[in-house]
Amino acid sequence: MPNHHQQTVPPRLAVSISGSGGTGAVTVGLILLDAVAKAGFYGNMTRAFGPQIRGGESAVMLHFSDQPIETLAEFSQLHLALDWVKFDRFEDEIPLTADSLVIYENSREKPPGLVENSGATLLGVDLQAIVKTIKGSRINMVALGIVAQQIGLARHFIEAALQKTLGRKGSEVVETSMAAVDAGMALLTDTPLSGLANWQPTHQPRWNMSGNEACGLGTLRGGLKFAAAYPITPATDIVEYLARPLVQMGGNLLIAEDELAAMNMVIGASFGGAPSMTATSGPGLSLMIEAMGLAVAAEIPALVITVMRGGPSTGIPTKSEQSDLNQALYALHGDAPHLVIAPLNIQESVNISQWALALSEALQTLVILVTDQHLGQTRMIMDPVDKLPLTLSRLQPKADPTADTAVHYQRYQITDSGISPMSLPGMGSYQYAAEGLTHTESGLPSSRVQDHAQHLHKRSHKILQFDYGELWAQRLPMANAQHTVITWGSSFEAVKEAVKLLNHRGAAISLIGLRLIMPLQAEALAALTQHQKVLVIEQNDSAQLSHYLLAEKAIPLDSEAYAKPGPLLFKPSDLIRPIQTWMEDRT
Amino acid sequence: MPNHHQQTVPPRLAVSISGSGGTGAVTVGLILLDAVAKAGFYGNMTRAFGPQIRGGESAVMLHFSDQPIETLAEFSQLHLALDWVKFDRFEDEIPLTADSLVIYENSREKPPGLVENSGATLLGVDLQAIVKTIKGSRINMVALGIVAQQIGLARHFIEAALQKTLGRKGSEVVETSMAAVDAGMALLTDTPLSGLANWQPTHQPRWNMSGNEACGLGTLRGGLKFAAAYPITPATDIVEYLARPLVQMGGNLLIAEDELAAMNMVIGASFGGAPSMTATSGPGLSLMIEAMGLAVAAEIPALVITVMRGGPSTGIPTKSEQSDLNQALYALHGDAPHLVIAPLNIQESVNISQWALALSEALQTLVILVTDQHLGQTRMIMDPVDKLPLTLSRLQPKADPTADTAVHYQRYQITDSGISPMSLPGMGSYQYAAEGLTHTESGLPSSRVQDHAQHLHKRSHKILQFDYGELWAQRLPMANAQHTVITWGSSFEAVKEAVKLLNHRGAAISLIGLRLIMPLQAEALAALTQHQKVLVIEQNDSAQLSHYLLAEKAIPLDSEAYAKPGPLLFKPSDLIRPIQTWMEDRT
Amino acid sequence: MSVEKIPVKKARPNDYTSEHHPVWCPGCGHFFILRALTKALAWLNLDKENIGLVSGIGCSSRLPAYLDVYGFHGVHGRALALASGLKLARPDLTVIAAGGDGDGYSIGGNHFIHACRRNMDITYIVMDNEVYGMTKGQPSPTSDPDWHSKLAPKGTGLARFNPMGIALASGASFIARGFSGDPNGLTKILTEAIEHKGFSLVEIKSPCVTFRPEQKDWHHAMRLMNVTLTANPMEAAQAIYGSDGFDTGIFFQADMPVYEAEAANEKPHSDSASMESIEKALLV
Amino acid sequence: MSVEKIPVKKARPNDYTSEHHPVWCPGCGHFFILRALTKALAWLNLDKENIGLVSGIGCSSRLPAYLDVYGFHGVHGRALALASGLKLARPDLTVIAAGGDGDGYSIGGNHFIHACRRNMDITYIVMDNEVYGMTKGQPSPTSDPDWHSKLAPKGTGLARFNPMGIALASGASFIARGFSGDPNGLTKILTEAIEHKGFSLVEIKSPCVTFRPEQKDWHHAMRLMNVTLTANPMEAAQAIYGSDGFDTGIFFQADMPVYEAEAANEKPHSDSASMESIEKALLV
Ligand SMILES: Cc1ncc(C[n+]2csc(CCOP(=O)(O)OP(=O)(O)O)c2C)c(N)n1
Ligand SMILES: Cc1ncc(C[n+]2csc(CCOP(=O)(O)OP(=O)(O)O)c2C)c(N)n1
Ligand code: SF4
Ligand code: SF4
Ligand SMILES: [Mg+2]
Ligand SMILES: [Mg+2]
Repeated sequence: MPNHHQQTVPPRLAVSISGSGGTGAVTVGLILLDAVAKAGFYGNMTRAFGPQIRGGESAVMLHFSDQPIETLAEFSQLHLALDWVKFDRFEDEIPLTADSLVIYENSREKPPGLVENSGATLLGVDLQAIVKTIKGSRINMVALGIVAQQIGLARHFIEAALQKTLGRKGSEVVETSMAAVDAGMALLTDTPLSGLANWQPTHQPRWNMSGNEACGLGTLRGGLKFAAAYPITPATDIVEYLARPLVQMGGNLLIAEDELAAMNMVIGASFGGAPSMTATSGPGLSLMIEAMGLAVAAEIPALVITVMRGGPSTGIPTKSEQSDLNQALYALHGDAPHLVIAPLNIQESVNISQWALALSEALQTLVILVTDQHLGQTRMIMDPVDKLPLTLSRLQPKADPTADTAVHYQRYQITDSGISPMSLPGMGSYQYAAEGLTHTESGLPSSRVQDHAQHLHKRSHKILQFDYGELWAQRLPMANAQHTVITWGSSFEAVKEAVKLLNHRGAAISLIGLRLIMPLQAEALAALTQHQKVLVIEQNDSAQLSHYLLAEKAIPLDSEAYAKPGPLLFKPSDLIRPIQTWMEDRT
Repeated sequence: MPNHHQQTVPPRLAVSISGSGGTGAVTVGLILLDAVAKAGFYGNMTRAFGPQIRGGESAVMLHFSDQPIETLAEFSQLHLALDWVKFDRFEDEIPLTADSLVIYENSREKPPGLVENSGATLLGVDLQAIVKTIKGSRINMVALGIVAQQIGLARHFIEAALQKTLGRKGSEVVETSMAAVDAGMALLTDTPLSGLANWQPTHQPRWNMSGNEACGLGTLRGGLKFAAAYPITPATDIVEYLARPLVQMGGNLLIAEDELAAMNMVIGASFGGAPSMTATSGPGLSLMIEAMGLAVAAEIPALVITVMRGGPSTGIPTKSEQSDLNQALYALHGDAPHLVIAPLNIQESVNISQWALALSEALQTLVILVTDQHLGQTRMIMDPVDKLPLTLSRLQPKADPTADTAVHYQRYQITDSGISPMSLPGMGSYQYAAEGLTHTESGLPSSRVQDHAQHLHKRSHKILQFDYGELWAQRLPMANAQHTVITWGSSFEAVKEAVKLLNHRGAAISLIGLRLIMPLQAEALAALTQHQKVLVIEQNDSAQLSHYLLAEKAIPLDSEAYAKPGPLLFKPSDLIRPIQTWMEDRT
Repeated sequence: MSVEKIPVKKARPNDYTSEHHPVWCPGCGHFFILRALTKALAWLNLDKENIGLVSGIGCSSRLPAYLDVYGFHGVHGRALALASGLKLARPDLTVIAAGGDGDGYSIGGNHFIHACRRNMDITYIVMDNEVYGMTKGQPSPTSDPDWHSKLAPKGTGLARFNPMGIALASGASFIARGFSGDPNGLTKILTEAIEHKGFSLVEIKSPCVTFRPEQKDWHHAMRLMNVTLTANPMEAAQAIYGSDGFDTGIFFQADMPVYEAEAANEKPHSDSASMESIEKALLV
Repeated sequence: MSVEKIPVKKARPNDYTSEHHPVWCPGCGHFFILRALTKALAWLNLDKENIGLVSGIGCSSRLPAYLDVYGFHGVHGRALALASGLKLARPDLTVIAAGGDGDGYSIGGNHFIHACRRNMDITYIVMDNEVYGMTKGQPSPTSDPDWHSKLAPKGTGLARFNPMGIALASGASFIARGFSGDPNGLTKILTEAIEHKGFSLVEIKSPCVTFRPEQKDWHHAMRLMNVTLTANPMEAAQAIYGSDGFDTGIFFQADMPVYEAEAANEKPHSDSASMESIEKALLV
């Protein structure tokens, strides 16, 4: 049992930058993240936008450490405001406290009331005046310099990052920007957060990657050869990322006219033998339901990645929530067993998406990989991930039919595993018609009681009998714990940190992060929780995971749920009190 | 508490007729049902078809009584085979036993093995020879005469029914048919099942109606003014039935290009003020999911009737199953509370559909009414149903705005009940934009934490706080029972009969048939079942209702499920043993 | 925007605007369409409460919240289905559907062709910027084959979708192209479209300054109101196919059967009398 | 069916049929389409295992099970989407999509116009009986406006959907009308359609003897193979709009850009080399 509660807490640094349309707050964030990475550290970056499409206010929140870090910061240690236009929109996302230092452009507006009331130290600087002295420069670059100086980030890392981001615009642009950065670095001499300089840098290679890109990479590693999709926030980046590398790997991307088409294209391509996927979010997933059922009934491998956002309906397209779990589990009409898998953080999205694609191939069925806006669109500096050594693949009939197996090829042959050899177009003597109607082993439509029951059971059996190994959950057991917290997806990292902290304070709590949600490893889970008090933590309004675990008798009847809707991710501190309260109630 | 176990069992009679394409077995069934009704009795008729679209084999199964009767017969007492072509397809639907009498056309084929092995009394007659003596007649009319004679149905009832069905084809057709009927009646003198003659006829008016028509009627009574639909078996009959009367009632029917359109048309019409609905089945419901979520989020009243068939995917379009419950409950993305209602039998479909439409109006939300192929397409002789005295209607703002309420009309105003006054186009000063994005009280899009939570809670609250009265379930409690069976939809009648029989044999079992499935009256249900052993009976493979009740903590953890997939309806005898076994296990 | 003479009537364009400022990027073409629409409504002197304006999802589809009429911001691609239900249930309303090229021609394509075929009295405004603006710059059906984007690094290679040609083949009875940068012409087209009895397609070129900055050049390329109106489908086809996309005006307007609510003309009896006869038919 | 000379080649029509007897009603037009298709395949001497035949749902869509090729009986209205995925993933296959007028023009309308626009090398066979046969007789988009049915007791009142006109406007490069009662003409059309490089619409009038018994008269009305082929869209439009629906033959065939798999021509490196460079791009 790992002694995870004895770790010392790694150093952290939380920086945020905001500004109205065109000020370039996001650019500062991207360069800063890359520069800190180049300096040998880790970090993540999330973004927030006002409702305006472009030219509206925006903000970036960065969280740095000398270890891989996926949680959001509890509060912003350093906030840099390029202006104060509509800053109140970010009140939820950028928590300021008396420990915050707020540096702001002071030539125009005073800080709004909520900033003054936060108790933060306020420091106005005249960025506009500075850029006037450097022809062609912009205030965000001065701000970049200020932040670098404040956190102890050396100039050459900024320069290298700038080179990477702006290099293609020409050396002059880079030089002008660096002049502004230098001006910023020179502006303030106090460096209260200079911690970075004292941290222990790594010299190992690291990746700068979003969770959506991680999913793209994982599926490519898994052998993806076809993707079809219709754009939707926050999933579009997955296919945008794939556009080039998929073709490099000999695959194809098809931009569909709608999600109905996308899902059916995936099924068509997969029928043809290509490991295939689509990516979407709630509204699009809703449109794929019928075709997803076809993949189940006709036993066609298909991976659907759904990146959850706030719901219901159009909801909150740019923010995160874990409220589409019910849909992923239950939306198909009829008894339609399939797989629902979710990565627990950004980094493991690489491997879990590779696994998901491989499982769809091996089990010849629909796999829904569930992530969310936070997991998908947060950008992170992470250690490179080794490719998962999977040998799963699609079962095919022997290429050369022998008399006894192939006289009448039975595409839906009842086998011990429930998995039938699937021929691919081009294989002589193995022609068949894939069928979404209830059918016989050869695929002929049937409405008879026995055929129906037999193939319903075949399809549930193939999924239930499969050995999913250890990946089904991440377990952090504590010796002698009588309390177990269960969570999933993007809530995991915050829950983990909260639990670790409580462990550290002496509370014995085990933690289970579920990856394979359907088929639920209900017996294993029940065995782990049977003498435990259980709390399920999830980010939605109706406690969807908790209800599901109860329905499957996988947790005790007196289990409780801490379920809160989005659209803001849990921070570890949000969870300490609820967990404590639950523990008190329970003792 | 009703003494339902002391009733004497009413008389019953089970007749079936089969024949290959064009022999007219279905026509015989329809006329027979109507004639028996005219004679003062009750009955129901189900159909079965081979896979051929038309011209293929078909069969009808009739079950008569002197009381309203909705169950299927345990076995066919009298089977009349117009020929034996592909009769084995009906093996499941037409159970024959040693107590069956089988009369068959013997000029061509011998009875198949399965009929011979059944032990039934076999009686061959040469129908072909008879029709040759009556110019223009058909063998099915001779068969009709035989059946009438066998069951003791007087000639003039047949004549009246024939007149109704064939009258518009001219008196000659009716006369020829009656000649054939007469020949049939004269053919056999033995009338082993002549029971009908001894039954007590009623002289009360009765309806001849299918469950789909019942839903049409109920919604018309509820004030339906708009329907849009795309054809799908087994739901099309609902809108086909509505086509004329809806217009008579001042409403409109729109044939949609697909189900996506149908659902959005409903929402548009309802936004305009018309109580509106659509009807579909699993594949179509799958396509309506996204727009159903819009009805929830934008708070637009909308009724969706889904008539379940065998699933998943295209499944078994012409047969029954209760496997779309999960979809009706959980398919929408996001937290999207709505209503799921199901009638327990054909007759109450009239009132329950009226109720469903009224609830959608009163609660300004989506109501899914779930029936199935059996409930929808079985034709039944029933007592006329009184209109439900409902006063539910859509809450509207006062027509003339006063300064304080209307300066800024708040379409999504937070109220105690969660229901906000909804203005209709044409009402001056109450303009607003209905919104599927997360929004404020005035309907303006918002992505803020607080607006999101507030309106999620508003929408769940309005549904939870509502008083649904007694209609939520049909309860048949037994004094001192320690066992409770719970079921829903088309399984109800068979379960009820099985439970009654066991009650009669001395087993104390209570029965609950659920109509309001979401929001589940979980507390009421838990109170009823807390010290009970509970068995949930349903017709699907994955025990969907049972899982749902467990998830809602509405039944004890040790409850069991008896779940069997379709596509054949339970017969009471199918359930006796499972219930007994469960009771034995449990004592 | 040029200042125009508003006819001496009660309503003014601003009467139709709501208090909400559009979330569009500064300079977005959609602003000018909003303005032209309010002008057309004022010109027609329509009562605000008798207008139903429905949309799908996209930057363009945000329109309803910016007018003080009965609006509906529905789901992506389904504006025309929603509008059809509304119009049939409420024939008394002026029903307008609005949205973008992605909303209307990609995901909404099926409703588009079937709404044209039904030829109900609905005005359909497509704010065509040849891109998915809202989702940040993917190719739409009207994008040029060689327009590069993240999703299609080499362009889609696909011929442009021809909305007006398809509308004509599908049975729309009014087909026009407008330009957001031509307020006068656009107001005129919209006025005519709303007045036209039947389905009106108003396809409006509306630059997306953010994801298609090159569209700012449309100002030079567009030929304003240079098209000759015809009621002859073959002539219209010639004009539509012959156009390079920069001609504006009304290409086609014809008097064609309009699909309408059947009920209104039908109801001789009282509801209860009708219901009684309906129930009577069920008796054995 | 008339007996025809089969060219002296290896394959025969019956080689392509499966052992299953169609569930169609006796006399249904779809039987003759099945036969003509097997003849065309035999004529082209295609290998069975290299044919992908996909369909939606409907009587017509039952087709795949009756051929001994790689078939897919998908869901209602989505055959063309399925076919597009298959063709892009497997450019080596001959991909044929088939279905009914309801499947293709009603619920499948969006995929229809976008498949035309993509102009992938797919043959689309629509078995048009102007009715929903499978669901027992509802009006389809191609039904006459005054055809009475339970669902539309007075007829729909809607102008007929014009599949060929819409296909032309949408960018299909091969457009033909056939008649199930003309085996020779139909075989010829299907052969040409399959051989044509690009999207081919073969709209086939196929009587539904059960729900549209009056369609038996089509035998008299159809004018067999009387159409003049053109590669000029404007001429084709004239012929299509000018036709009363009873002319048969190839109306339009043109050499137009075909959307194809990009990958095949692209792959200079090994998978592992490609993967390595893809991962390298992620490094800080
Ligand atoms: C079912 C569904 N799929 C995808 C999306 C994502 N989405 C929102 S707007 C949009 C396209 C907008 O483009 P367009 O209609 O041209 O409007 P514009 O923003 O360019 O004005 C898309 C794909 C969605 N909201 N719903
Ligand atoms: C999503 C969905 N909606 C509706 C149906 C019901 N349905 C099955 S076939 C069909 C229409 C068939 O008509 P057509 O395509 O013209 O084929 P035909 O039977 O006339 O050959 C319909 C509406 C379905 N299977 N799936
Ligand atoms: S993104 Fe484009 S279409 Fe959207 S508001 Fe901005 S300029 Fe307009
Ligand atoms: S119903 Fe019509 S289309 Fe279907 S098989 Fe019969 S004749 Fe053919
Ligand atoms: Mg656009
Ligand atoms: Mg048809």
